[in-house]
Amino acid sequence: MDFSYSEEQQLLRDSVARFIRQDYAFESRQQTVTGSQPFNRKHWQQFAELGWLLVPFREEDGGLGGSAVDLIVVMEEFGKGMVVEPLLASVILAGGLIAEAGNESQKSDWLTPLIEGSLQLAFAYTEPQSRFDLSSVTTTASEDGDAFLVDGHKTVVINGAAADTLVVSVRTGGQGQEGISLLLVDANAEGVTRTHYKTVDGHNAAEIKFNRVRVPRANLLGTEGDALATIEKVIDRATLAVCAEAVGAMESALEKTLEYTRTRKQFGVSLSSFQALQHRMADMFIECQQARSILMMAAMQLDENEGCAPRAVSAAKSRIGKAARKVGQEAVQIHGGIGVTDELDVAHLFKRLTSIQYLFGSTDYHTQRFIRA
Amino acid sequence: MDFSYSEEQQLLRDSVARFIRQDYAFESRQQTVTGSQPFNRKHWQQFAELGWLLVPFREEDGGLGGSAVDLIVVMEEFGKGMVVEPLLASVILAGGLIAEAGNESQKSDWLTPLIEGSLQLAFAYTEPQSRFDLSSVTTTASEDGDAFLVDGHKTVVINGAAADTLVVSVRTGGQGQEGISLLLVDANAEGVTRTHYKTVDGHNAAEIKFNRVRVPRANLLGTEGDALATIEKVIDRATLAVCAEAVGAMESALEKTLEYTRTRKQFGVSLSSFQALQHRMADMFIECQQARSILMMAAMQLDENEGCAPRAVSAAKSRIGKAARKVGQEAVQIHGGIGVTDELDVAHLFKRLTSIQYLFGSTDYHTQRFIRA
Amino acid sequence: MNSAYTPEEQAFRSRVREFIQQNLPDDIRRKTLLGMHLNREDSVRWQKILHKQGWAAANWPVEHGGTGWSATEKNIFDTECALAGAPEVVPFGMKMVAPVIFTYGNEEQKQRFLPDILASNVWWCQGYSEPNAGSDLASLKTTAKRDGEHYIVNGTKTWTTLAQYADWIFCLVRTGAPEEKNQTAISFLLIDMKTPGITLSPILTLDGYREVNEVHFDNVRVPVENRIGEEGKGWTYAKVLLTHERTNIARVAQSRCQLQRARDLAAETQDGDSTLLDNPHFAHKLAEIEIELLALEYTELRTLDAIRTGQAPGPESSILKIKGTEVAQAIDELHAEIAACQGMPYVPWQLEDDFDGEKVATDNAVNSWLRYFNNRKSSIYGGSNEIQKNIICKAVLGL
Amino acid sequence: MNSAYTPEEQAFRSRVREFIQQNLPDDIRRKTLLGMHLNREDSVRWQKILHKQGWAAANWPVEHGGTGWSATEKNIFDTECALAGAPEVVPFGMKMVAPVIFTYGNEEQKQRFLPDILASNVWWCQGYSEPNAGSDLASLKTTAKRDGEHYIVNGTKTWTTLAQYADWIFCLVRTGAPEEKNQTAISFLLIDMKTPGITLSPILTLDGYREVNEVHFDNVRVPVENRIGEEGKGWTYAKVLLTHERTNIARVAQSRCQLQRARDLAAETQDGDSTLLDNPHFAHKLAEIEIELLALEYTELRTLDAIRTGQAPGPESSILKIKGTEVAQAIDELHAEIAACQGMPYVPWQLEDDFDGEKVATDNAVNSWLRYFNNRKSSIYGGSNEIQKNIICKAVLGL
Repeated sequence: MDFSYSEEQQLLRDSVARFIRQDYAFESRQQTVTGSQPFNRKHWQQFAELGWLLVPFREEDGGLGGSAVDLIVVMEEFGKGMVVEPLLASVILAGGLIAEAGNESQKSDWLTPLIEGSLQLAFAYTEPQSRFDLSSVTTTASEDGDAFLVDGHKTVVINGAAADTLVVSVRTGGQGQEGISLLLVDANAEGVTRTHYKTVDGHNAAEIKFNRVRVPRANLLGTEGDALATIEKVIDRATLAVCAEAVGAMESALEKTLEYTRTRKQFGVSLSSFQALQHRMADMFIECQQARSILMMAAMQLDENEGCAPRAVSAAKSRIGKAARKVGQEAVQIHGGIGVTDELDVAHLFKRLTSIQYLFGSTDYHTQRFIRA
Repeated sequence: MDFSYSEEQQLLRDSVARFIRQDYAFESRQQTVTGSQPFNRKHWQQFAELGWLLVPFREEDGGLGGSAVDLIVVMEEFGKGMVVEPLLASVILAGGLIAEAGNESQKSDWLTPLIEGSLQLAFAYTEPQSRFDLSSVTTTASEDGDAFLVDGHKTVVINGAAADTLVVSVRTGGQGQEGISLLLVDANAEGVTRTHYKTVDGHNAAEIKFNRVRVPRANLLGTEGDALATIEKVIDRATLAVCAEAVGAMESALEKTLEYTRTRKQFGVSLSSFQALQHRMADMFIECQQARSILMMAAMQLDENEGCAPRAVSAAKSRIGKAARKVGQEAVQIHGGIGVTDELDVAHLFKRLTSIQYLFGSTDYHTQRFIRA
Repeated sequence: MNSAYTPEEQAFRSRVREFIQQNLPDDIRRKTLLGMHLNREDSVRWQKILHKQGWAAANWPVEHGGTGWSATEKNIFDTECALAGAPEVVPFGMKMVAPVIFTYGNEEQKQRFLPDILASNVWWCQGYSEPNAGSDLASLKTTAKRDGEHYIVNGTKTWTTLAQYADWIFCLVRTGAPEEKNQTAISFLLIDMKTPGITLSPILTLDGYREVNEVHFDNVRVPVENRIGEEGKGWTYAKVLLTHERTNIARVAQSRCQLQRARDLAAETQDGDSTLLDNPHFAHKLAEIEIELLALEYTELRTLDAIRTGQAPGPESSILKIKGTEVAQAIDELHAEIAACQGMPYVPWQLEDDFDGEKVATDNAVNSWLRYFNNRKSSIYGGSNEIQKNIICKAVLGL
Repeated sequence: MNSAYTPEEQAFRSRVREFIQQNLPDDIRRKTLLGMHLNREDSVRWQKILHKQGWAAANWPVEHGGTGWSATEKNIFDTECALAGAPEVVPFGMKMVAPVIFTYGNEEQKQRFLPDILASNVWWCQGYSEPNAGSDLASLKTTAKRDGEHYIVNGTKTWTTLAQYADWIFCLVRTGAPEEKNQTAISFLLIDMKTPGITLSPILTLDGYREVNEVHFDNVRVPVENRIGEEGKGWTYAKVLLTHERTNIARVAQSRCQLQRARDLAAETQDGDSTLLDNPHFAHKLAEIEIELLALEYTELRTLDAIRTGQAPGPESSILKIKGTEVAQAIDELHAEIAACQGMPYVPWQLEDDFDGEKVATDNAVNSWLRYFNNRKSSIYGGSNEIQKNIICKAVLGL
């Protein structure tokens, strides 16, 4: 048993932490968020150069090994900095699906430029009615010669504004868990309509509608009708990734709250001297520690014992969702008035922590999945 | 709209409060609880003389009017004193069933001596499997000429040790909600076996087994097979009564906790000066106030709008159960070591508050009943 | 003890209900029910409708054009407004400065200011808080130096809600020495926002809305006749009115309305093979909040009854504030949960009446997260819940 | 990072598991799983079985007959014991006084006391706390006055667990002046409980059990040779060992075992038309506790790993204490809820092996409420959870 990071992991962590400290100050992050671009493409190039885009992939796919522990090393630091560049959406999710289900030709067409930093992907899978149900797919792909014709509506597609290619979950037949397939679709193809926006936590996203979009059969990822297991597996990894992000964001929120109460005076003494606030910050600390513990549990289970992944990931998401809610709300409340303004980083940590509570399934959803798993 | 007690209610409250103060000190209560008698019969005579046994009954049944508000006036003070004499079990529950469903002859045979204080009753309805389901009755009453033969097992029958006559819920046919009847059974009849004990909160109770117990048909309360609605109605009133008892017990627990922290010193200052404890006591206070509000709501609904009784009572029981748990646990925790000893009244308030959480349906049960109602 | 309203109260409720039904504009109702921020025009339009009916000033005495309603009648009015989706009165003029003027102002001031407040011709904002003061109002730094028939005002006020709409601001300013006690050093001034030297810096709340501002005063000349009452007594005037007349703190009816909306939305929201309202755990959470709200409603009614029988409301209003915000925030979270990821798009413009693009998610979903974010303020503003607990400890529990 | 045990550790786990399975008496297992109080005979019997195997003293060095186990091995041993229903070591002799004796005692004391502790021939109890001191140990009042080759001890100790079984008591006593600092005024004495002048007053816990006592000392003569180490240094000795060697604070395995029992019992408990385990809200609560426990297990493993790599466990153990008791108490409440009103009968005697009457409810039901009541102590004793939070604030958060 060993709970420490390897030397490589420590170097990776230091490298990401240095980037956040030096190049990702809150003010410049906000410029990106409020700007007209989906994200800062210079940063993306840095990610590519620093090798971070390799982290999620196995060595045979040109990556660094792709362990779950490697993943949480990066994502935790991203959480502290509230990074909006789409490592999660483009690389871990969409790239992960290609790595998992793609053939060699597909990997060289899409994975290689992705890892080099020259291609943006997004995974278009949620629909207005689907909530957290991955098998609720009404977007259809009907055969038309050596191609599919895609019709449907995908909602809140993260990185949907920036993506060059979309991985789209479609129904090629069947019902429920059967008949779901994955297609690689050119984001600028005829019949694709995208409505861009930023999310409340500063990521780029889009509503995407498909109207008789023609997709060559060669763009089918994996076996037709059999994609649900692949999707679940990749979503589980993405879920772990946002869990790690939340752990980073929570520790940052706690640290800033401690710092604020130490310096802020009220009625002539520092806020940190009020015992009622002290005990609440102790509770926040305990939440952070319990969140970190269950994150490590889930990461190790994913690497060592894939069969337990759904149960481990749902345990982590449930517990971390609870912690994210409490720590986020308390950080804002203890900051008082300044905590509910757009100018304070803590307000944005709170918003990101809220998104993470719901991304890939809410706290209650994962508790219920844990019961079934 | 008027939230104040009438003059009569204020006199009643003062009379009960005086009794608790003068005759029901904690030490003497404990002598009763640990003694061999089911309860203190002298107190019961006092109740009769002071007219408290009349409170739950309508005027036409020889009572004082029997409003729900009258009931909570008495029970709240009983809660403060942790009274173990069986007003609830004997008078409100069993007496209430006779008042509700009995004919004139039954009322004069059982209600009159009950009100005079010379008769003890108990309602035997829960069975080992029944949990909170009032329709889960497996005790059978089969016809045998002009009598019934009763067989079955009733569990945790409060006042079962002291009762002279038992009101027993039996199945005379049917399934589920149909076919349930009520019989008046001599507690010392042949075939009745009672195992006595005290409950954790000091009340007397018994396990009662019925083996071919012969009960004359004249002892059938109300219409054969049709008793469930009567039982539900009377249990709703009893539920309101324990809610009121809980409100009294919580306010007593809060008051004792405030007093303790004011006088108890730690590290050279009084416990009450620690802000973390102060805010927790403020939370206890808020719980008490919310509990009192919903108690008043439910009492008024019972008196004014009987159709809403199940929903109102379940709302009150759910909310008060939550408050009882929190206030009871916090009172013990804030007292520290002394709070978990048998010699402290607060420990016994905590135990009674625990019982009330479960009596007539747990907090969760009533939340779920509220959803259905 | 009984919970029945008198026949007169019931008739009053019917009249209010009917009036709102017939006179509340649909667009305002929609915005209010969604929990959107209303703009100046929306608020004024509804307030003028009420004014025409004579119902603009629920908390004013009849002599100044108020309704003269009892606490119970005010509660009935607030309840019916909330349930029907009518907006609340913007409090700064009507509820905050007006009582100071009609209580402590001179005759000339009453005639000059009150009619325009009553008719909603003038928008007021509040200048109490200052930067770095938090819940601690004692350390006021904005100064007003006498210069003949004027005060020269310098300093900064903050958390000034909707100052961008305001024609006038009422301010607490220091006319005494810095070391002097507030009880003798603070004066209450009314300042025209068009006076040279006043500038605004917007502060966005975390939902991206310009809800509050910093108001900077740089040698702003204010006629002495704009001072209310005596110089140096402003602290006392403000204090008296701060603890007074805090109606509808618990916001029971607003919460009831939003809870019903949550139930309706959950019933339409697919969750696995069924709806979210059929999810037993969700239904349990919803029921617990509904029960808490029911208890809160009766806590409020108990307080009203105490007022009716002549007992001061006192620190019990701290319970209403704490529980009122807790329940409202819990309901906001239910709405956020119903929307789930559909609440993530930041597209507040699509909620506006004049939006004609394609909507990316339902208005409910889009606004639910913004509302959840924004309403975190409710347990902070107006005396944070921590301060309310301190009040309970000190004033009720004697700790 | 990996969560795998080494092959040696896995082999060790198998050996422990097998040993317990073959040697743990059924009656003791039943009592432990029920959460009953064990009597002296029960505890000693199991401890002697362990002693025969050489496993009596997990926390002693090998030279004194201890196992020499690593922190991980101790954790494995504790885990397997808990899961199998083996009782915990009674700590007063083995874990509390013995380390003081082998660390600070002289050779004669080691030979005189340690073998009987190891073999469980002698029952010890602890005399630290005094009436009216609470979590504040600083105000020790029990005095020991020197009289030739004896100390004359006067005073009262309290919260002395199972003193009614004890042959010996170890005490902190004041040998210095009342105003002197603890660091120089307190000595550590071992006292034979049969010495004239010692009397006990039982204190019942709220489940009606004689768990603790007051121990009164009235001119009790204690030979000077029974003092450990130097006069006036007792406070230091006790402090060092109080913070040291607190293993199994989180009680993860005990909680896991009780949670599994709760699941099994809920699956057998009728609830309406189905079982309690099928009640979605109950299942949700149970799952949340299970997840919390899983997190706690890894928090504990992280601490073990820190010990392994030479970092001191430090104040993180406060988290283990807080969360450990919270989880355990939550599981106790699940058991109380499963039993519901079947837990109301106060009939603890029916749980004893020699009871031959008719049982009024299942043993599980009868004991569940008693256990819930009794275990409220766990967040109070051994440094209350409030004290633990103070430690976190001071030592970790720097507040």
